[in-house]
Amino acid sequence: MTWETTALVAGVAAPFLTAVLIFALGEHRHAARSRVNLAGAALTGTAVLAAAAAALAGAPDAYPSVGIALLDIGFSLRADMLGTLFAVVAGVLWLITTVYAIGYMSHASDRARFFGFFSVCVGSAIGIALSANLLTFFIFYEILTLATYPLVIHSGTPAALKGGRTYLTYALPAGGALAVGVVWLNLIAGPVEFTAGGSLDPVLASTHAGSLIVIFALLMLGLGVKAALFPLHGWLPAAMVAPAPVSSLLHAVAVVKAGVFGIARVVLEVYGPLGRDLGVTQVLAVLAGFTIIFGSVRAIAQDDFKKRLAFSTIAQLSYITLGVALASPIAIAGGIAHLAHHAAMKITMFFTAGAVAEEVKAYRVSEFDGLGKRMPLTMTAFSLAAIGIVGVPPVAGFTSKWLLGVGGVDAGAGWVIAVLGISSVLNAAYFFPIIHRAWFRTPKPEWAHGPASGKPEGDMRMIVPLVITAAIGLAMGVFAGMDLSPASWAQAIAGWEFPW
Amino acid sequence: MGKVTPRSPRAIRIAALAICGGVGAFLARAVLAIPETEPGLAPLVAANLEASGVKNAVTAVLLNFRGYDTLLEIAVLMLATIGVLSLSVTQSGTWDPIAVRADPVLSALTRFLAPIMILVSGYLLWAGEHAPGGAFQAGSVLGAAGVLLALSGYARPAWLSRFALRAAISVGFIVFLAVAIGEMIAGGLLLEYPADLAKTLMLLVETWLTVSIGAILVSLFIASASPAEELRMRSGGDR
Amino acid sequence: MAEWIMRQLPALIILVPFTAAPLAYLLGTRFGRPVGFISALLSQPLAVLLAITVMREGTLRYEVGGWGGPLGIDLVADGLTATMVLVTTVVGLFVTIYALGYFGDRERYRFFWPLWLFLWGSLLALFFSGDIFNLYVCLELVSMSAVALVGLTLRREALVAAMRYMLAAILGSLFYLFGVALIYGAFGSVDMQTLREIVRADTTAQAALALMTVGLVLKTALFPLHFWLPPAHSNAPSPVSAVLSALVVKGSFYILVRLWVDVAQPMAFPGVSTVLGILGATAIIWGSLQAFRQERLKMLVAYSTVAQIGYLFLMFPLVTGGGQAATDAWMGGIFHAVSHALAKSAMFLAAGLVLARFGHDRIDGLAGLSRRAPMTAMAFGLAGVTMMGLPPSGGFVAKWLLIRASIEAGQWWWAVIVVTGGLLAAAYVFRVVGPFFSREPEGIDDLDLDPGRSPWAMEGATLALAIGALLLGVLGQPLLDLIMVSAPALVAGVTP
Amino acid sequence: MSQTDLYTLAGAALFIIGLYGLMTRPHLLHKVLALNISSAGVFFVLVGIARRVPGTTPDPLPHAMVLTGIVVTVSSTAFALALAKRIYSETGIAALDASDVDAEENAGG
Repeated sequence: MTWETTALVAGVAAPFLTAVLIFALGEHRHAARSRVNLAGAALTGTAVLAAAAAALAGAPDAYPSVGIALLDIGFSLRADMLGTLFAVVAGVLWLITTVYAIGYMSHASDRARFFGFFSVCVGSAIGIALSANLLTFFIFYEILTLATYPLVIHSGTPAALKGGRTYLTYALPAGGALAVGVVWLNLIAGPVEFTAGGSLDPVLASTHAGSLIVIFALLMLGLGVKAALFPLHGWLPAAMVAPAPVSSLLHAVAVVKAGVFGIARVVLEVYGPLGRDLGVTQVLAVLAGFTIIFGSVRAIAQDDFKKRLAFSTIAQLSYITLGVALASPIAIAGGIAHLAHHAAMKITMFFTAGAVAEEVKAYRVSEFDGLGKRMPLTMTAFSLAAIGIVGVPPVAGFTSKWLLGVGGVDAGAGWVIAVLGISSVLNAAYFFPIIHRAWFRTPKPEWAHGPASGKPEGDMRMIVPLVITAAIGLAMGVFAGMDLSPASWAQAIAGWEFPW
Repeated sequence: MGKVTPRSPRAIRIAALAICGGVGAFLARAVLAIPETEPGLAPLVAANLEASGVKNAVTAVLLNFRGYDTLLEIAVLMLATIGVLSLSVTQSGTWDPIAVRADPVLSALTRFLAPIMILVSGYLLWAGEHAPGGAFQAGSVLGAAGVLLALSGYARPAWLSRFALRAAISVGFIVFLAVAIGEMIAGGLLLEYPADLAKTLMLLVETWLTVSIGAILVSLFIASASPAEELRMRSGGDR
Repeated sequence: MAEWIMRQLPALIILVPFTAAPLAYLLGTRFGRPVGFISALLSQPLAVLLAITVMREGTLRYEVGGWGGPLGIDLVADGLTATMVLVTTVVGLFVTIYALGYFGDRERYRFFWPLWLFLWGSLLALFFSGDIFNLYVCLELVSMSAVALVGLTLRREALVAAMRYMLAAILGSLFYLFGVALIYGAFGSVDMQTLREIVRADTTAQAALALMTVGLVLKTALFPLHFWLPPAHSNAPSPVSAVLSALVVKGSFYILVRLWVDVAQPMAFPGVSTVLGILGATAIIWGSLQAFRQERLKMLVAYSTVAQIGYLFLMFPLVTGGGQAATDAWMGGIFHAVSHALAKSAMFLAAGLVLARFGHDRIDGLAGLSRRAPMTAMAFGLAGVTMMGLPPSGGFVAKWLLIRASIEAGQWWWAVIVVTGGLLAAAYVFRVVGPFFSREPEGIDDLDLDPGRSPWAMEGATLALAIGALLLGVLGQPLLDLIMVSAPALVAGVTP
Repeated sequence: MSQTDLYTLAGAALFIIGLYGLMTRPHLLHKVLALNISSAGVFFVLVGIARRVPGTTPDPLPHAMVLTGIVVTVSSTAFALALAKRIYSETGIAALDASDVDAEENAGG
């Protein structure tokens, strides 16, 4: 094995091995578990960065890959540009989230179970990112589906169990649809390897047009649930019963982006130009546009902080789908860049939700009056992330929205500009009131003088991570023009891999 | 508690009749279509009888050509015995006499008959080589002698320990296996009798099988024997 | 020595448990356990060796008595046999380890070891048998040892369940034997190798196949002849339940496959395979719904077996057309049998641990199991993944192949059944697994109620089986290759 | 009608009689005996087949099968009877289903 393939395997295997060790350690060895978890996350982060370097060094036709035989298709991993971008986002944010989670969960029960399944989820997300074909992708995708369940219902309350049921009611049938779609597609087109510019033979568009449209619908049904595409989004707000680290990393990054990432793979690297010719990507784009408006409108009405964030996520995920579906290199770049940008900003916000809930037991937006006095660092980070999502420069969200808008015009879909404009106004409408309450409303008396003297504003294991992620979000916007920024990376992907 | 209904409700009986009628017609058609020209394996058996080591064709099939079936069949018998023992109240099969009224006539008759039955058993065993007979017939007679002894109130002899009983039940199968494995070690295949030793080895196996079959039949009888309860059960239950 | 082992391999594999069985009986309670354990250990390398040899050299033929068919009886090992032997041996080992702890050296369970070893040997003999009459004897051995094991606890429900099972099993065997008699009458042989070449579709032969099929379907508990299975499998001691669901029903299914796809294929009725498929589909839906409705864990798992057996029968309508669809259906069906064996045994063993720990198996009383018995909960959950057919489990590969076969054969409705069955399985699995994570009711002590009753070896064996079923999905290709070694012409890509 | 036909038809009839008894008789003893009758039917068929070619010596193979079958049947009958008996001593009912026990013994008779 070369260092490239070693990094590839290690990036996927390390989280799973971490999970095995965590389960083996049992419930009561907290210190050892934390050490194992941090070491595993650090190893994973290093491995995915190395894999990204390998992808950058390789050409589109010479990406490092490794696999074993399975079902005529192969269970295989590959380090390519698109995949490693997502893998790096998940891997690096996992390390930060681990620190946060150790703090957040320090008084909780069933921690072995929590951290174990958490590691499995991250491993699956990275596996999804680095899958070389649809079979491998599907395997990791379904592991992710299942491993998320124990985390959603972690608290064990009836409400949590109900949320878990809702989640499964959406996710499992979606998996079934995806399975049929993948089997069928492999049958028509032979083993489907993800390939820049699409892997389907253009001839199929005339010979199997009907089948390919149905297959596309099945695949979107399967992927759309995790991507929270309207009308498949209903599980996400219900899943907010999960502990904050789950909402942060999984329901803002790993799980939901596994869905949109899958859509990107299918649209760009399986169907390619066929998607446009068959007319399916246009439908997808409209659906994504509608989801953006729909999610934003629903978010305004939410008083529950995490629910408001969840509806915001629903809307933001569809930016990525929209970009991918527009089939213009610029829009694609915008969508893919948003995958990274939204990750950093939304994880900051969910970290905030957890920190606030733990520190001052505030769960509703209406309880946030004057919170900025009590938790200044936290609310600064939150505010930064919020204006980023709204699309105010120089925070990262602006860059992606800009690319999306230009891309929309480029693709001849002027309505995208309108969607983006309306959405930005709506984003402002649901985030600015929070910022306003936190900084400009009169705080509760006990908050007026800041944190208790000599004490930090909360558990520093939670505050530091959210400051870091906010800073990352800012940096990704400010340095968007630099070579290795997500925006440049996404433009490289779009220009290099999708010349059509 | 009432007695068990002698027959199922009319609806079930009509349904059963319909099913049986259908199956019956089907079976009749099938058996009448059996061709009357297919000689089966008879010629092949006849051609190989010489090499089998015995002169009776059925014995040759049972012990040599399809000796493997017989090996498994002994396993069935032993298995059933273990199963019955596991269900018996004492679970031991200790061969304790069944509590029946001592009867001097029965006792005297038994004393006269038992040795003769054992002798007959030995004859049947020997005769199986060239005429109908063999371990199963011999074992059955031996078993009948044992049942007779038990019914007449004869206790298990002291030298017959519980281990010895288990040994008697399993010795046939174990010797059969040992011979089969011995043949493999000697360079043959499973149950491949060397031509010169075939007759001797088969007689050895049959002898121990006779002992086991006898012991098994007695055990099967005694393990579940409890005459009073049996009568009640036969009448349909009246508890 | 090595050469001798290779030459005697099929006989040796059967003889290990068959020698251990009378010894375990003869030597009594104290020695039954070590005899069983040693037998289980000895079997492992032999089964692996068989798989490797068959993979490398194709079909093995062993002429018992040196006569060879049709006069004598042959033991035959092709890819299918080697696969079934391997899964029997592996499941057998873990069940044995579990049973060592489960039964302990309690006097009342002393008959477990000889009965179990007889069952083990009989199953192996059945998979090796190349003779349809010999198969009848094997079937009877399997049934009788299985029934005796069901009644082992002497509880009322168990005894009645055993009786029901016994009657069904004997009737099934008689139907089968009637068919064997007709086949001998028509073709003058009971040797499969000979029959394969001379069978043809005529009245007697088709009647024979019909009779054998009815008997075997009854023994396999295919809907609507499954009535005996749920009580028998749920009332048996848990290690026995595991073996019954994992292996015993597969024994009669194996013979069905041998007949329908291999030996008696030319005399099959057109259309009957579709009936088998429809019954299988009904079993999947009906069994899953019944499973969902159960109050007791072991009943739920038993009905799950009724449902999962249905998948096996989807194979029949899909192989009849030959071609790639037949290959996929064959691999999918057999692979499903294997992964179900591992997962279902893990489920029953987990249920046994629950029973041992809590003294009951009411589903509504399982709250908080993941905290009180994490390994047990994990094993059940992972086994559930295979039941649902989700990746990376073996069940996923099986369903993948069945779905692919359906689309290839242009019979997409079976694919719909497969997917629906997976979702229904998810419904009953999560009905159990969900409460594992819920808060336990007040007043129950936090950890380990009675740690003594479920030592790590039992939990380890359970978890090992579940993990095995899970990993089959990703590492299953060698097994798929093995299943295809010397596969019947119909499914080996030869156009019929 | 040949001798073979007579035997095999009688065998089929016995098989059916046993099957009917198994289905309609709730008493366990009856059920076990019904299965015995059915197995006797199968043995009849085998014996008939042994002589199916007129004018030749009987085929020994079906005879051997019958002998094996008899031993198997004896074994399973012994076991089934022991099971039935144990059920009776545990439950007081010699039937599978408690609903098969009722006071009105002559109902439907």
